[in-house]
Amino acid sequence: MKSLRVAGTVGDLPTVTFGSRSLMWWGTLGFMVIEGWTTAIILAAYLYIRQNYETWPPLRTPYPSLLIPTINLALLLLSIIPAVFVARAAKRLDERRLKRWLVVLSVACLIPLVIRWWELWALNTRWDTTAYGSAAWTIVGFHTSLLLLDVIDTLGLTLFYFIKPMPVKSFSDASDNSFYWYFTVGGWVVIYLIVYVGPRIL
Amino acid sequence: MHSVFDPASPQARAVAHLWWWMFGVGAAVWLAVMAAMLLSLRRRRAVRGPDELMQPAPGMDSHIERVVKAATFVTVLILIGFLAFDFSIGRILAQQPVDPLTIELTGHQWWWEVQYANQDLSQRIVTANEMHVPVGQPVRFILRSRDVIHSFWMPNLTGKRDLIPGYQSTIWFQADTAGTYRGQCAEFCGLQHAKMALTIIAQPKAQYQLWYAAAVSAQTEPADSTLLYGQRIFMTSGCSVCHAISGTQAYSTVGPNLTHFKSRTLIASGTLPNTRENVARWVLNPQAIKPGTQMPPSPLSTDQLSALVTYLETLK
Amino acid sequence: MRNAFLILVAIACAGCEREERRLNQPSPPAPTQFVAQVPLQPGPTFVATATEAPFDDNAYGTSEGERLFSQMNCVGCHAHGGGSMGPALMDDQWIYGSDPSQIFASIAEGRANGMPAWKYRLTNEQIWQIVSYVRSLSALTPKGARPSRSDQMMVKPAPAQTPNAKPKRSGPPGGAGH
Amino acid sequence: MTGPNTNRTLPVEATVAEDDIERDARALETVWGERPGFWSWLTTVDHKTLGKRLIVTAFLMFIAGGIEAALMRAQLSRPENSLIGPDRYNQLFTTHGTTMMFLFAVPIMTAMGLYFVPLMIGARSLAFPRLNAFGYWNFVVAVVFLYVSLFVNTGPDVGWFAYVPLSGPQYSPGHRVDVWAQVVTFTEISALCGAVNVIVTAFKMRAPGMTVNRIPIFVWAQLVVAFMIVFAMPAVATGSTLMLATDRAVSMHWFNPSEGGDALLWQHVFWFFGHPEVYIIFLPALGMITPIIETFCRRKVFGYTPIVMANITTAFFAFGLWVHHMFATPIPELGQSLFTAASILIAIPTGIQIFCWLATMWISRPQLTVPILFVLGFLFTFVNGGITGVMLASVAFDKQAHDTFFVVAHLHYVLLGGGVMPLFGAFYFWFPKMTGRKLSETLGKWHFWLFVIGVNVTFFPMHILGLEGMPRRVYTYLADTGWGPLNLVASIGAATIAISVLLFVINVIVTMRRPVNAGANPWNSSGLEWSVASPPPSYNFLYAPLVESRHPLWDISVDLPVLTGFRTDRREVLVTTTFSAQPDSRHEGPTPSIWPLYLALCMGVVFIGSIFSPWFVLGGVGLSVIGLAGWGWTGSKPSGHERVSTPAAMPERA
Repeated sequence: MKSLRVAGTVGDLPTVTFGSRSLMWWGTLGFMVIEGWTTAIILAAYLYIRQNYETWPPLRTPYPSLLIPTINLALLLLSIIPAVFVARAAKRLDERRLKRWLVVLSVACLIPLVIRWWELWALNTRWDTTAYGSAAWTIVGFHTSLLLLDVIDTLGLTLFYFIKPMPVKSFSDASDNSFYWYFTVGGWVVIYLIVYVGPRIL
Repeated sequence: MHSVFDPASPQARAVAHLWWWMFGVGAAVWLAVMAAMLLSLRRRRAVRGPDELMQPAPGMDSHIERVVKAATFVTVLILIGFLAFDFSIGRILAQQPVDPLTIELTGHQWWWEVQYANQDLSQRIVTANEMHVPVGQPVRFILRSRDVIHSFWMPNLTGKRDLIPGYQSTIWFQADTAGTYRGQCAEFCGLQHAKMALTIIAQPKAQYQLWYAAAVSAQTEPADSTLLYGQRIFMTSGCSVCHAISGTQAYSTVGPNLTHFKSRTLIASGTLPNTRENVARWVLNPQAIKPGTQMPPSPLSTDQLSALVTYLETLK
Repeated sequence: MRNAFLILVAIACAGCEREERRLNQPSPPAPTQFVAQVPLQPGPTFVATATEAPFDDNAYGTSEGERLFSQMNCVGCHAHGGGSMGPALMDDQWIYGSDPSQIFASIAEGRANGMPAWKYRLTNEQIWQIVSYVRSLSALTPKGARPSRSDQMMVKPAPAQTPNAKPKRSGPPGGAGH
Repeated sequence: MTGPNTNRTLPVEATVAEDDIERDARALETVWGERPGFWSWLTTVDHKTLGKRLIVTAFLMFIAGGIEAALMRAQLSRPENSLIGPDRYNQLFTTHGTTMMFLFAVPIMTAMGLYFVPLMIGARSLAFPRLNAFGYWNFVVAVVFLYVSLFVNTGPDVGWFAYVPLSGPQYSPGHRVDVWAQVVTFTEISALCGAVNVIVTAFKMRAPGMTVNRIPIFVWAQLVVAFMIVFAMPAVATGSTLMLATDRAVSMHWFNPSEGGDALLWQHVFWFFGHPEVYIIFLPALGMITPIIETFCRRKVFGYTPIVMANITTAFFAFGLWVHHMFATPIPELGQSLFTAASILIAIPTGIQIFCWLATMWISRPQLTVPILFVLGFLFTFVNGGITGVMLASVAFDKQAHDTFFVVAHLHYVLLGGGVMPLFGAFYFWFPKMTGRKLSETLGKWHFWLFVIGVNVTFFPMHILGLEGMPRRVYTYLADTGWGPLNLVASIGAATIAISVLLFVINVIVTMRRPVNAGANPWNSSGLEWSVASPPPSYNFLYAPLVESRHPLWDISVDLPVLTGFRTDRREVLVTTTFSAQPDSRHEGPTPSIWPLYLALCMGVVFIGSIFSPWFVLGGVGLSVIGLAGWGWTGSKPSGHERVSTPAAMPERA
């Protein structure tokens, strides 16, 4: 082994960082890219299926109803507000305010998940009638699994903050969770436009 | 037998031409790379030899850089040339045939249904696994599939084209030299994908007209009692449930059409020569020859079987 | 630990059984004993036990049955199981009983009002395959072996997705109907 | 990049005292070390242990795939052979394809990355060690599930590409294709976890001073491949799980032509993944060749930048040519010729890399050790495969050669020649680093010559067979087709390959019995991985090495510059900025945990259960919620001495 020459020290480097300086942020970004790309592929398949039909949605298949989906979309967009406050509180390391906004965020993201059940049936078609129904159900179903995963993360984080002492780096995780929530909501806006509004236009 | 190397149609000849050019240039490139590799070992060192680092010599580096740039440029040139050559061949294949003979080919699990389309219904021919085509006249195939994806390919005549359920694709060629050409399904389609062959017999126009007239003519009615007994066995036991013989009560389209069965050279989708002993062996237990095929073994006694085969032999 | 291993072996054998492609094997024999439809019968009374259809838990056999069901034009009278001229095959009403031997008899011998006899047209193996497919239409066979959706139009829920049929006594007492 | 203490002036140089090194080494060993025993075997998160385990498991899959290939060659050695029936043969060739592509090639290439990327960039561990463990256990579930299914006669039998409608619900009764769909899903999860790990490690945890143009080419190849995995695997994961499995399980109509579905949709989705997949296998192999050539030519590789640019260009082109697998389908001619152009252009970047290697060997005096022999074998075999690949790019010729044994010959030349030969060379080159023992050269040479001869004797005749009309995936052929003799030659070649791989296994077993005497840098190579002991200690680097050039060990005369100051009472890794690799922060790595294994088993319950009934899916999700809670709980233990870097930085908490 060659002898070692000290060329500097890392002792005074911070151990908790936020945003793109932290590893967890990059991991979250990685999975957002994967899930975003999977959604893009299914949407591409949805539009590919569109070529096989003269009319879209196919004959005798009603348009997806817009009432419940629009309400759910609004709720999802509104839930970005608590997410922003969670991120801000996390960056200020203000645990009290973080806990409060985490509870608001948990509720704000649980409601759309529950409404999603009626939103699925708002497609007005079953998954096993036509390829149109299959495609619509697959896309909304896949996003529901993303939504479920993120709701579990948020609820878990909130629960942990109330029942156990949390390390400082969990603040960074909280801001990453909000970052992931923006993606989930953003992804739904695209799906909403193509699957619910699209049939009236395509 | 059948291969890309001896083409019998302008299409296959164009591709063979492209192949031999690619093979030549490819072999030359490969030999050049091998030569460069072996020559680069001319100053190799013993494994245990001194291993001091070789500092990059500026003179040598700039020289070798020019060589690498040149090599890359030559590679790009070869590839662009090859691309242009391929497009020219592609255009030959993409020309539309002028008044072609149209044959509808439908792929089933493990046999080919052939239909010579014709407005006049009496001139239509429905047969299986074997086709006669006139030499010198373009033949256009309309390809459909009833179950899974198959692929129509006659190496001597033209490239392959998939038969995909939900799609109707077409391919055409013009046989130049007469002969019997064999092809096989080229897309994996299940248990008996290996034995799903078809035969195309290219004949001069006169012979083709003779064959066509015979193929359209009515079957000869069975004359003596054994033939009648054979036909009755065909009609009453399981045969007529799947097979059809035009001019008789058997009209089911589940299995291959057996009209003029004896005029075919091979049976069981190109698996066995059409001899009496093979037909008997096949009818008795097709599962032994093509396990998994949809034709069940037949519970016939020996004399019933011989009567049936005798009757089948009259279907010239 | 031992019985966990036994359960695993049982699942494995079920897997084996369900996935087996019985190619080039002798045709399973026709049933000799038929479960009685009516309790009245001459001579000493006996109650035949339910017979076991050879392809009930074999996915390949049942799918061959589905192929034969459409190729032999059973669809012409029974539709895709919903019934039209012929009786419906998806419900739990069985005029001649739902035991495999009874269905085999219905197909081989034929029944009144137009059901043709297939005894000389189809081999025993093919009839047994159709028997298993017909029983899978009303979810009497194990779920794993029942066919999923077909590549035709979606006219009925796929047998594999219909819940298992509750055992219901069918026809007069003594009918198997399991 | 923001950061409180970038490029402060470095203190005056002082060498690290000998006893400081001893003390730190002992302390770090206790913190990072693995306790022996079965529990720690299950809960390990050390990237080296998991890397070696993944390499061994994937190599066992190579042997399993090889046995299947041997059985297939035995059946095809004579016309009308009755050794194996059609049903068994279909299962064999499908499992051979699936095993080699999904369970051997991609995993072993990512495993080499997961093992060596941290070592080569001077990091102590991967960015997400538990995610790496989760990826490995998913892979094990896939292996167990496929091979248990194969032995209960439920092996997939529709080809490794599973074209619909043959693999659809009507023409594939039973659960054979469901097994294939779920095995593919597991390997996708495993590959994606590996890819995210490699990307984040290579971006954020490089040694200080390792700027973007000092990253070793092996790491560049793994990074580019990780991005390809991220964009390719979702396509087949969508296709197999969200489309094919749902078509079969809940009667969706993605591929049902009668209800608006489309058989070609599957081919598009599958090959959009399929072609990048073969480059995911091929690019890491190219990344292994450069260090081997550098070490045994005793010279820095000629053209570092062209090689890196070639890797990136290949990755982009790889996504633009999947339709060349579908030239025989009724896709319009213009579309097909676009893909001909793309398929031809992708040969250029690989050509540039080969020219750079030849140039390096030309202007140096190479030592013909076994690793470089395998590189020569690579050049001999792969260039042949590459040229046939360019031929297959032409629509006209592909119509004659598609789905024939010509393509079988091409793919084996590029996969065995282009992938497995560099991999064997890499084994011989890095085996001393992984185990501390050098593989025997004589056995290595026998293995090399038998392998190269075996590959060429087996697969060259297949070019001729293919052009003589022999289609792929046939369990037998008629005698009068005239294909008998060449198939017999191919079968003899296959036996030669089997012997050569057997020799390699013997070589490994014999070598593992010898004492650990290889030393840190047996080949006098230049990478950072050669600066640590062999086998490397659990914490890899005692102190963060300071990198000042592309070849650290060759350019440093006396002693290695390092950055000290790490805490030795917890698992600390250095996080650096993405482009200039300036030290940015310290991150506490996770300790061994059982939750990755638990969650992988939950994934098993969800996906394998979904074949039998949807209730398994709900049960599995419920179980995995417990897993996520456990994962989060152990991950968030408060530790007293955290120093926060935010605009309103709070003082260090006691």
